[in-house]
Amino acid sequence: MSEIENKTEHGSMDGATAGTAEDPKNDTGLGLGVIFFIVAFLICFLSGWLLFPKLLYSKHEQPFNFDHVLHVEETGDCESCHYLRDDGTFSGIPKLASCLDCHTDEPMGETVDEAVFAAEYVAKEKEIPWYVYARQPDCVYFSHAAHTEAAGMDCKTCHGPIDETRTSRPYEENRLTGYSRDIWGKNIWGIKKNPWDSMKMDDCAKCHVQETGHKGYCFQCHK
Amino acid sequence: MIHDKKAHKYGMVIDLDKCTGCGTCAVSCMSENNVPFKEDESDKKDSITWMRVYRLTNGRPFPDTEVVYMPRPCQHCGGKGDHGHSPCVSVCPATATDYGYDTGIVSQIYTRCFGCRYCMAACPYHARYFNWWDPVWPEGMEKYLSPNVSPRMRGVVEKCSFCYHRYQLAREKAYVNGSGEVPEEDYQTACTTACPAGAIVFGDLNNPSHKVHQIVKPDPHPDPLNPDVVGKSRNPRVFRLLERLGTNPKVYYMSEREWVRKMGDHYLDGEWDKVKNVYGSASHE
Amino acid sequence: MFPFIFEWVWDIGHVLFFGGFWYAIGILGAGMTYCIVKSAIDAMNDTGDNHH
Amino acid sequence: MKVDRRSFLGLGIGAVAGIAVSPVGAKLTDDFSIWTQNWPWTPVPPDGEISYDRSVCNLCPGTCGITVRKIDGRPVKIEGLDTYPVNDGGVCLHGIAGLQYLYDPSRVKTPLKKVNQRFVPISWDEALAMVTGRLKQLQEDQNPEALACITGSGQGSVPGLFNHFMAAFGSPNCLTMPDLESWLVLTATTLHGPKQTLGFDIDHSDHILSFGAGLIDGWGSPVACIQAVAGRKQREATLVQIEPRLSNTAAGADRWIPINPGTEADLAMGMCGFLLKENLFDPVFAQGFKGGFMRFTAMVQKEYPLDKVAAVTGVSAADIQKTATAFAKAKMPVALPGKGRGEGAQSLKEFAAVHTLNCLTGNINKKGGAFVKPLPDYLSFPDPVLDDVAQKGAAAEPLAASAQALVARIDQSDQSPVEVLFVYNANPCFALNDPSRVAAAFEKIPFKVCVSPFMDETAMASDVILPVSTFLEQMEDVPSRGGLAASVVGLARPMVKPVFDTRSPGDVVIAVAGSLGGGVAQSFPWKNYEDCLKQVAGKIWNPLTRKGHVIVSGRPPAGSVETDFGFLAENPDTLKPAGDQEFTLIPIDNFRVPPTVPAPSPFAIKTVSDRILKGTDMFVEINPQSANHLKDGGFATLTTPAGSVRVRVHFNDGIMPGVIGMVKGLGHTLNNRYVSGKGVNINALISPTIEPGSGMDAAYGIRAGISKA
Amino acid sequence: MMDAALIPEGAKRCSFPKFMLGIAIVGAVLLWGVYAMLLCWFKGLNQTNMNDYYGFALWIWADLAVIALGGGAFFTGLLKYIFKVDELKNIINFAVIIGFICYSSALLILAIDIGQPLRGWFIFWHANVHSMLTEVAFCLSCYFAVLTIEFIPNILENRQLNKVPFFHHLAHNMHGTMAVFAATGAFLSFFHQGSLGGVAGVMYGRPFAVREGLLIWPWSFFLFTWSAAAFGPCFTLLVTRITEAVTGKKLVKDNVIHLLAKISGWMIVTYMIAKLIDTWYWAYYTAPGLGFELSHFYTNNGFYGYWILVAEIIVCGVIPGLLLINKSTRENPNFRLIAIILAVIGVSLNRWVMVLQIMAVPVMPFDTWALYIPSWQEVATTILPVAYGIILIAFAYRYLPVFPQELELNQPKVQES
Repeated sequence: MSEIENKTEHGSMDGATAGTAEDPKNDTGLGLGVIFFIVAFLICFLSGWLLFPKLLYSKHEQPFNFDHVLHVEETGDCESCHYLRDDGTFSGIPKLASCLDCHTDEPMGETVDEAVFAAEYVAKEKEIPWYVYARQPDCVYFSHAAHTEAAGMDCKTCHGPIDETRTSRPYEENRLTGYSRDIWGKNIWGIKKNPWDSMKMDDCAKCHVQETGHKGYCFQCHK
Repeated sequence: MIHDKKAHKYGMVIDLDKCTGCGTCAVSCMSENNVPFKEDESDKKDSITWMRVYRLTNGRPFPDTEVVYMPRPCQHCGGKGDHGHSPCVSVCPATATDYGYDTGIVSQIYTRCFGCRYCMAACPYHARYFNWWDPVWPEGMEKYLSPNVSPRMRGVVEKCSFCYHRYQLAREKAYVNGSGEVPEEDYQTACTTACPAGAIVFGDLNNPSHKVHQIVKPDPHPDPLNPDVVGKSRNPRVFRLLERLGTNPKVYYMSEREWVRKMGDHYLDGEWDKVKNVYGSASHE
Repeated sequence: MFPFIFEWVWDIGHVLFFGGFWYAIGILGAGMTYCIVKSAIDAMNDTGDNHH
Repeated sequence: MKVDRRSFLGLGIGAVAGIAVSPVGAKLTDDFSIWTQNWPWTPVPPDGEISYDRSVCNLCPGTCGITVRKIDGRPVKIEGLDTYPVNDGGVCLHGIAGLQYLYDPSRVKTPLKKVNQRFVPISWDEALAMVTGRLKQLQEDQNPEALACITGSGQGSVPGLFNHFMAAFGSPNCLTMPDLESWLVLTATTLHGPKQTLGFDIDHSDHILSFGAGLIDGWGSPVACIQAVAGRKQREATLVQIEPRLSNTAAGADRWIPINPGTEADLAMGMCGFLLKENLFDPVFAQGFKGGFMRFTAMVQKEYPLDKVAAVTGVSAADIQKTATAFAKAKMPVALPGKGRGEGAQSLKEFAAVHTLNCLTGNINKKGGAFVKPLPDYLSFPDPVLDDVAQKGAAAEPLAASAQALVARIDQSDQSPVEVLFVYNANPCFALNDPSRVAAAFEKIPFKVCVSPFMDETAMASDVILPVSTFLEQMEDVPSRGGLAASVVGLARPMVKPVFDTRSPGDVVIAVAGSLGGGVAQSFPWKNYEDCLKQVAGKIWNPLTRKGHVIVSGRPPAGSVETDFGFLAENPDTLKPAGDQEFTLIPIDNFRVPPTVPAPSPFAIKTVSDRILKGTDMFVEINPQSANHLKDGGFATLTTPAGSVRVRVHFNDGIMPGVIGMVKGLGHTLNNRYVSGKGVNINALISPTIEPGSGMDAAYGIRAGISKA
Repeated sequence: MMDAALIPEGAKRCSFPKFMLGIAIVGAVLLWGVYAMLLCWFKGLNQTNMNDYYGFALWIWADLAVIALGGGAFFTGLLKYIFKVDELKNIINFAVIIGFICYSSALLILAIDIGQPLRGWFIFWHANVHSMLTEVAFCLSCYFAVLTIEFIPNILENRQLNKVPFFHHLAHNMHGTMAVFAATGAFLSFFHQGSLGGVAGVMYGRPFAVREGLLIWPWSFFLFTWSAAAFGPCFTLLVTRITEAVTGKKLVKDNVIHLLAKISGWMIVTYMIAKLIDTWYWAYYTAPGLGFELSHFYTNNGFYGYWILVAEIIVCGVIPGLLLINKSTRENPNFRLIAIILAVIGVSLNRWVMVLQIMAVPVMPFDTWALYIPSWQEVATTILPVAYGIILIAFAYRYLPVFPQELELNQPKVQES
């Protein structure tokens, strides 16, 4: 066997037994390992639970605050603003025009938001760039008529008690997917307590199986 | 699977004697379904045309030559025995295409497809197209894109959907009207409504009141000569493409001319003369 | 692939296919775990030997 | 204590374990999957309220009613308009592709002027100032007739405004491109007197004898014709198609009679002779015959005996008899002139001869026959105010009878008689025969103004381009034309705000007139085009705006019809294709390729067969029997007296041996990469021949040679 | 030499620079392939000459071919560990390495061949169990895991690694349990080799491909498994032969070679009988039943003529089979070499037909034959695995005790000196 090989042989022998060479009974190495383990575990575990969601979503404030309670009091129900058109399609977030059915460029209330609305949008005839909490991606086709008319569901079942909100919460956008946080749901594990807590395909399927006995075919919800 | 009696079976019948080969169906389809276009579309093997118009000739020399045009959308095959195992659906590894048992329409989901192209290999009609390039519209032209059909990205397969979005819209209309049932005239594909010659008739093959049913008279029973074949037409002038394969297309063709009907499938020597008179005779009325 | 995936149905096809799949994965997993654990133990032992 | 390998091991394992029991894995997996399904560069069309708006398509003489589907006011789809009297819900691929023209890469986005062979953007004011400056110059030089104008079609208020302007300015040189309507007007004028045109009641006729009219290849009002042909089966009508090639019309016809190209007129004359000899004509209607009917009868029987005609046309005498007899015996026969689309180079003799067959059967102004109807007169322009300069000019002799003749005139003279040229809604530098000669003539004209939405061949040859809106961006009256039985006027309405800095052509003319001052300005007393239209179309304005269309002449027209045989009795010669080579090259009108303006849309080009266009190579059709050494799909050199090009060969059993067919309308050079540089412009291979009787170009085909390249 | 410490004890290897030079040359080819691969990933599949008629092309053929050729690994493993054919221990390591190369290549090519590579995992996640391709994907990746497991001990036997006690024991223990892995491998291979045949066989819209079968499995399913088992070993033998030629050493004893050749020979012969029956039944019953005559599937254009049928079945099927079952020809090095080369060509040809000819044959009566010439990007990415294979084999041979009989067969002559 050659010189070099000889050396390397010993060298690596040392290496091979380094961990235990000095004193197999002294387990400080192991102890330290355990401590390191616990520390690392806690750091990663906690950041995974607490830090990660913060990093994943970017917050956007709505153009101005919208008081649903007030408007529901004034108009009576959701449908007066979020209505089905005659052709069965859903109007979604109202256009400025339908706001102007009641509003003018004269602020109606004292609130700052009212002023912003009148000055920035009504006066300038600009559509309000609302962030839509419940926006689904382009590949999704959703028929409000099928649910509210045919299945007789109410808005709340999927959208929650929005009518009871006095302020517009910030819109949280997933930095990776660009989706609204409402789709996956507030709970980072996707655990839901209320039917409106998340709006993913599985949520649709779950209800469809219960109600129709079938998840539905691709084209039922995709385009 | 939803197997209720009320299930629709949407299909079409194309009168090849009326078809002028003008290509309006193809363009109407492209414009309706956000089909892209590129600088050179003359290589028809990578040109996306959900509705393609083939030119058929009888192969006879001058002056006995005859020509007929055959528009070919996705055939929305019911598969062997019409059980819904279409050649393409059964092979898709990622469930990106499925058979709607409620409509008989074969779907294609672009966001799910990862572009293995097995479905294209399996389709004998070349009705499936691959996006070899990312679609690009000249500056500003993307303004005419319709929101009812999502534009595709590079690397996925697309095909005719029988304008399913029109069915979705018709359904919504039906819901607010309270009827819930979609009337024949409310769900028509873009090619059907566009055809200036009125050569295309579209509707529910299961619904005796629909024109397509009355023309095709589909035979509910399997063809005694070939149990895989179901829904054979009892109209002697009506035929399907490659019917013998048992793919059970929902697109029927119609022609007075024998050579055209013979063009629809392969026949060994002498077989045609046996078969041609059998058209419709398999019916059990 | 898992019962909680959208496409999953409890039909004969899925049971057979994924039954076979998870069975194979199981064997491979178990086999490797066994080897690794046993080797680790063996390694401990003979390093121990070195010192007696 | 010593940090050793195990510590790091612990660190690693701890980290992994920590992440594993946190939601990171599950969530990121899901988000990653979503991320790979929504690429930011894939457009997401905005959703909104669906609405439908109605208008009229003005892309071709078809004038179909259309409905435009909009999403929150954004047009996304064009479809046929149900119950519109022309097309009743039908539509063609070019109409549907209309939205592509709206955003076409070759749109002219702002006024342009040519500065040493390159175009530079200028303001509207500057552009109009340039134009009026030039015109004022002509007036000062007392030379208003040096202004010429070429428009696409003669009908409607916008061409009307151009005519009105020319009249007021004092120039007789206002010409239109040769479309089917212009040939029909010429024919009607020749046979039945001025201010009339012809219509054909195809969808009621029980026997249609078509002399090459491509009823389903784009002839006349394409959709209306396709519908009429499609309805044929139900009403058991016969369609007999006479042409050298198995066109789609011939393929769909009950009978196809191949004929030597360019001999249709002789065949028609032969049939006339036969019908007269056999007394197979309508004596009652014949009472309206005057102006040399006897001379005509004698002439056709002498000059066009069946055997001679058979020899010339290649149609057997028996066939001619059979066809003529069937035609004469039919209840409601109609004979159709106009090869292919019926536009471009045709022949007055042929039109007249074919229409004479209609006259002989007497099925004129009757259901299912030919209609001799007055030109639509729903427009009433005020009489132009002429100062003496204008009067002098107006009295001058017109330079030419047709655009092609004008080109020849300029070409021959070393100093162009035309100093300023307006071109509106026409592309002579592409659509006329021998376009290189047209371009040369343009070079000689000192100042050319192109009023066009697109940077087409003619625009590129101009000095100033005034960009106008497309039919989807402006209001305009759209009168039906091209052989329809009924005369319908539709109203095109703006479906969308102009996409670029464009104006309505009517406004352009009015603006120019206004800034010229004097009599011209007085002749244009309107604020703007809309105001003008409201007044000149006053008769029908209310119903027009209410219903979107008006049927100005019902069917069939009343009153007796007189027929003058003077022109035919002289037996003008049939122009044979020029040259002496082995083959005859004829243009093929393909439905999917528009022949003139506008150029094909990307969608239209996409539908073109790979046996017409492959890459940038053009195919020509030839019968394998006469292809001798050529190979199917192989390259060849096609040579005519006008030029020579490299093409590929497509064997087609459906074309007469000895004939070469080439699709018309390809080979554009405008700046739209989806359309340009594809194939060859057949017009470049055909040199014009002016027909004496009509003063129009009648060179439909030309002799050609083809050899392996 | 500088890397002597890594070289198996007592084994003679070429000088390190010479070795690296060789690696560099092959490495260049590898990089070319990698460049093409990146082009396909970043610019998309428009880099290929595939089209809507030729959705499956050169790559899919390469996949099917390498997997068939890699079949030597599972079959040899099956014989060695299950049927206890002990001589094969002298070639099993190499068979495993070849298998490892083939399967890793197959997976790589599949990853290039899909339009949206980042969604590739949908095939597992959203699996459609009715698709043969799903079965392929699952079994393929599982069996690749098995091959890795089978390869590991051999790696751990590297002189230095083996000195680490844990690795030493791991190698030992894995050898001990190898039978279990081999059995699983055989099970998986049976299915994925088969489902590759199934991929074509289930396409009932393609009369050239479609086959009747047993339950959900078309006959082509079983034929593919069988042919992989039959021809795979020939590839193992071929590569061994090449390695011997390159290294100028005898590495495996003849009796082992002969044994494997014999087994392979009999497998081939039996397979060919089955294949002939299948072809005959398809040509005389299946296709005509759909209105097709055999002549419809073969043209006179150079690519898809009858010659391909003859070449696949007779020249590269029956002939090598007979050569290998016949003792005298089998044990004659030259005949044996001819036989295994023909066999390797034969199975590749079969996969070629089952991919490219299927795509080329017109199905609609008015359709035409499709022709396809791969782009350089496709060729480069297909050559990539070859380069990668050569490099891996080179390293394995240099640093691992791949051939147990090497030292014994290449003893320095003692009587001299």
